[in-house]
Amino acid sequence: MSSSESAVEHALDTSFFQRWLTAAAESVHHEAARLTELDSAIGDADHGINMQRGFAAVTDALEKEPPGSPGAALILAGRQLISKVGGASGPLYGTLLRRAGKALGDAAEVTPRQLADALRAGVDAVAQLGGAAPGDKTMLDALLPAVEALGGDTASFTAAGEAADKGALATVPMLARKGRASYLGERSVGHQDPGATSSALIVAALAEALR
Amino acid sequence: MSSSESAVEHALDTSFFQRWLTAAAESVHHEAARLTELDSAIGDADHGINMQRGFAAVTDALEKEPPGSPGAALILAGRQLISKVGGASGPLYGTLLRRAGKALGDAAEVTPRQLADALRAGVDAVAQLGGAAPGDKTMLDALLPAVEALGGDTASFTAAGEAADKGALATVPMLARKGRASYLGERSVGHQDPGATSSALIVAALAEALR
Amino acid sequence: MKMLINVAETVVADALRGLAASHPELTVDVENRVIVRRDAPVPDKVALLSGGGSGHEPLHGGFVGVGMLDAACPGEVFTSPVPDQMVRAAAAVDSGKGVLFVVKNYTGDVLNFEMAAELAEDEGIQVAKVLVDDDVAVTDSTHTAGRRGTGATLFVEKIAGAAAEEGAPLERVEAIARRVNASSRSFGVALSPCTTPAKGGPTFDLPAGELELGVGIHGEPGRERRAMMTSREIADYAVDAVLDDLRPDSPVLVLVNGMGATPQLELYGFAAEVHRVLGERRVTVARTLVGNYVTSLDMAGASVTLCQVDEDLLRLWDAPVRTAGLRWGC
Amino acid sequence: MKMLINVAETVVADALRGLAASHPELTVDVENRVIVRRDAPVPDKVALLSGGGSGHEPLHGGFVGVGMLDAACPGEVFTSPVPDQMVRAAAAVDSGKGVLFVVKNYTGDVLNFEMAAELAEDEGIQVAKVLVDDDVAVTDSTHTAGRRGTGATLFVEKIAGAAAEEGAPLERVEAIARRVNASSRSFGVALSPCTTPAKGGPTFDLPAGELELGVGIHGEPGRERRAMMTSREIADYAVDAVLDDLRPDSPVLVLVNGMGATPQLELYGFAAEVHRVLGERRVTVARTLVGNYVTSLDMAGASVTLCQVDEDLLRLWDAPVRTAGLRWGC
Ligand SMILES: Nc1ncnc2c1ncn2[C@@H]1O[C@H](COP(=O)(O)OP(=O)(O)O)[C@@H](O)[C@H]1O
Ligand SMILES: Nc1ncnc2c1ncn2[C@@H]1O[C@H](COP(=O)(O)OP(=O)(O)O)[C@@H](O)[C@H]1O
Ligand SMILES: [Mg+2]
Ligand SMILES: [Mg+2]
Ligand SMILES: [Mg+2]
Ligand SMILES: [Mg+2]
Repeated sequence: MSSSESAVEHALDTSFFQRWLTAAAESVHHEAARLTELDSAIGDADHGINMQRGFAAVTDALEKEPPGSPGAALILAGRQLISKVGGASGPLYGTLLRRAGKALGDAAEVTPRQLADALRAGVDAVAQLGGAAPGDKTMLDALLPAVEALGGDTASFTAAGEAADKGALATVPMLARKGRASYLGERSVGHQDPGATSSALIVAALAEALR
Repeated sequence: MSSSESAVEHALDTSFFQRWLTAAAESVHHEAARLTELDSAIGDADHGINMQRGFAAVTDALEKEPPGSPGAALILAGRQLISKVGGASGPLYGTLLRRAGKALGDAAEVTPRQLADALRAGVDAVAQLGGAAPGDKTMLDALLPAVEALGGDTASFTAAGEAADKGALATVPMLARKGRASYLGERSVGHQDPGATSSALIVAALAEALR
Repeated sequence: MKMLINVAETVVADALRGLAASHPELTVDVENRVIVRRDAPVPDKVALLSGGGSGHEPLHGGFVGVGMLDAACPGEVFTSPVPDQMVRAAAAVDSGKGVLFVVKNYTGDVLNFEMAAELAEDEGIQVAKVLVDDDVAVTDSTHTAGRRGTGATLFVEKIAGAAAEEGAPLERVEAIARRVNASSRSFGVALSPCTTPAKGGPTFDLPAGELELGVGIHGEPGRERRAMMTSREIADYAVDAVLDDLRPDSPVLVLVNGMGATPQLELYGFAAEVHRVLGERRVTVARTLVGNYVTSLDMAGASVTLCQVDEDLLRLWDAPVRTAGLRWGC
Repeated sequence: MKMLINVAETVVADALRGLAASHPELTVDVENRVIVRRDAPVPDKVALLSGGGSGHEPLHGGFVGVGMLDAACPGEVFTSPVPDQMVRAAAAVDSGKGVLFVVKNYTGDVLNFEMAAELAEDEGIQVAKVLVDDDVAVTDSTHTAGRRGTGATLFVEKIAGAAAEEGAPLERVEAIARRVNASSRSFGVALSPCTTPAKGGPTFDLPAGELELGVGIHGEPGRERRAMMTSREIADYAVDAVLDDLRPDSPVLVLVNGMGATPQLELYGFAAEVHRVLGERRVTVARTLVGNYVTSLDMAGASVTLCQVDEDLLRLWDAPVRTAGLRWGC
């Protein structure tokens, strides 16, 4: 998509949000084994299956009770994640989406800037709920660079995906200070954080949803 | 040892019995791992350790309370086996030796023929106690040929050892009908019986004790 | 294979020391390997005595206490105890009303308990014996050592123990024990072999993707090896094997027994399938017990035992019991 | 790795069906994953509610019953339950006197129980929470997720449950639960990793001849890997790790806990060594519990938990309890 096109597509409607969440669900489904493998190294080997279960419920719910607005879509998805995932990632991702959804209100269409601000609010809520700081080797290390990279146009979606990816990769040398991986102390170093990895998948799905 | 020598050595004294039991104990000790391995295939992987524990108690007791006669030596050994081995082999070998010891009475010396008869009585007691018949894949399949081969002179000790060995080997194709191996049904075929194997060791020790 | 032990030679003595330290209500003679109710001999009570190879815990030492066994004699791992132990234990628990020996049907146990019974009778103790032989995986014929004793041992010890606690005389306690055994059948499967401390490795090889049907509790392979089955299929197979031999026309006690290393999560899932089959076969369940009770060291797998009961046996099953391994009502 | 299951997806539901079939004294909502005392809500009684990932059985479902928990919410294997479960369970057990949530300190459990508490309070249920964090293998600092909750959970649930059964109000039940947690410390070792149904293989690699010191109960590796140690050495290490953090000046409750696949024979041998060290360190033991209580599927290994008690706590520990996994006095 060229940047001239993106100008007219700046309004993101409910179906964009449905495409985003569906793309995220597919991506999580395909990468589930890898996520579990990463969680097996420094966690309890369930992150892939947790995310897969949660996002399957999200796509199910989107079909069964199609949301009437972008905000409603995110709130619905967030509620599904809270109700179906369990673990640390369920409440955190659930809060991220619910909080972002609330920020969008009931507008029928939102701008990339509004989405960026909403996600920023969601990520802040994750930080507050989980008490993690950047560098603690959590999903925040992918989510924070992603919302930094989000701008006023949809072109920034690709940049956000790349930033999240880089952020996830950057967790490898980190010493975990939050979540299950923190129990390992020094032994957590050298492994990529599963939550940061799934965050990168979800952020990358933003750009896919533009197609 | 030549057969001319053996004629004068026909009288077997208490020290011969001590040497026999000590030689048997050494042999069992050296072959313990093999006996356990055989028992692992068709039993519960303890025959070697059982026999080792029992015969260690026998040599201990022979040292601590030196017996006054061949009969006393066998009774002492039999009692030790009953008190220390447990399992199927403890009462069976214990009965074999006690019964044979009783048959010898309190004579200070016995002839090879008397020993042969005593052991025959012991083996009969084993058959009665355990209810096994020849061909059931038990220690009897080594013990019976051994007592058959025992004759009026010490030269027959070697023959008895060979017969016991052959008998033990002949248990390989048998289908177990007594003891733990019988639980395996057809799967017991193709394995040598551990008790027949230890019997062969004990019988072979007779000839060693002549030296 | 790693084990939480000091050396193989002392595993039984070490466990007895731990039992003594953890259960002040037991008198444990570590040297002579005898576990006795602290209040033994209980005046005017028939005593129950059992024993067998170690490695099946909580059987039997974990079943010593009010309403069950008065004494247990642990042998070496998978090796029956020696007569000296049983004679010593019988003397410690006999109140003058006699002692019932509960013996699992293995040649070693049978022979050692028989010798012990003779010796104890020589000392003026009245002895009765019950042989437990519930494992339908083994053909019961005069051409074999007969069926093995496995899960039914728990039912025999609990129910006969309750009768003794109520004051029943030796003949009645013995008759009840025989009745429980005659009304019980078991079938077991192994998903992995066990590791004996002395051997230090698995007692048999079981390839990935296969299981042993009809295993005993001494690390011996089973009657048959098959490609891995689901919990549902195993329950069908095991329960049907039991019901082939026992056709209950009254409710049953169900023991869904873990072999040692099967997680409780799996065991309860298996219990669900066992209940499903029993329902399909129109067998009524009176009580269910799920857990590791008659184990085989670290073997993975499970067994099913059914025991047909009437009201009398059920009342005795429900009677209070207070042991390290089984406890209710007090 | 073979498992006694149907398919990985249904292990938790299958186990709940088995629990329901085996324990008529429980109400088990298989679909919504809630286990409740059949007589709940018990009039005028504070209710105790716990939950966590599955795979630790008998924790928590096996501890539902008289004198312990009123409800348990099992999550997927090693995954904390979702708030919906706790809200539903709280509504089922609240008599109006309030509900105490017993939460093991894992990020997932903490967050899900927090959300559940908010939702339950919205529905007019009074909720208090106690966080269990007894594992000394994890440094307790603001720069970590804090110490994990392991063996002390059993002590908290039993003792606070007894207080609730006696009629203590919510604040007192909560205060007692906090006191038990503050008085408890644990340390665990693994001789083998565990196998989760979803993964179907070991959660970490542990070479032959090595063990993990300071493991948790979710298949995560420990703080340190060492060459295999004897039972004696492990007891020294584990008890000293606990005593470094907890210096008891009154008697202790001791939990010698199996991780799931360690045979009871080994576990009692380990208990002997634990008692030996405690004796050498002049710590008085009030009670000992040995068994598989807070497990990690089929992991081989053990943990030691000490809980310092005064007369009041000891009386509550001894009070009757009637659950599938822990029972005495009734
Ligand atoms: N306190 C926290 N703040 C932010 N993210 C966290 C926190 N704790 C854990 N996470 C994230 O959650 C991921 C693990 O999720 P998951 O495996 O589904 O849950 P659990 O750890 O309960 O098994 C971690 O990789 C990490 O990114
Ligand atoms: N009924 C029997 N008669 C004769 N020998 C028997 C009988 N039962 C078992 N045995 C012998 O005992 C041997 C096993 O001894 P052992 O392993 O020490 O005892 P267990 O079988 O109790 O573990 C078998 O190999 C067999 O030779
Ligand atoms: Mg995880
Ligand atoms: Mg054997
Ligand atoms: Mg044996
Ligand atoms: Mg988890």
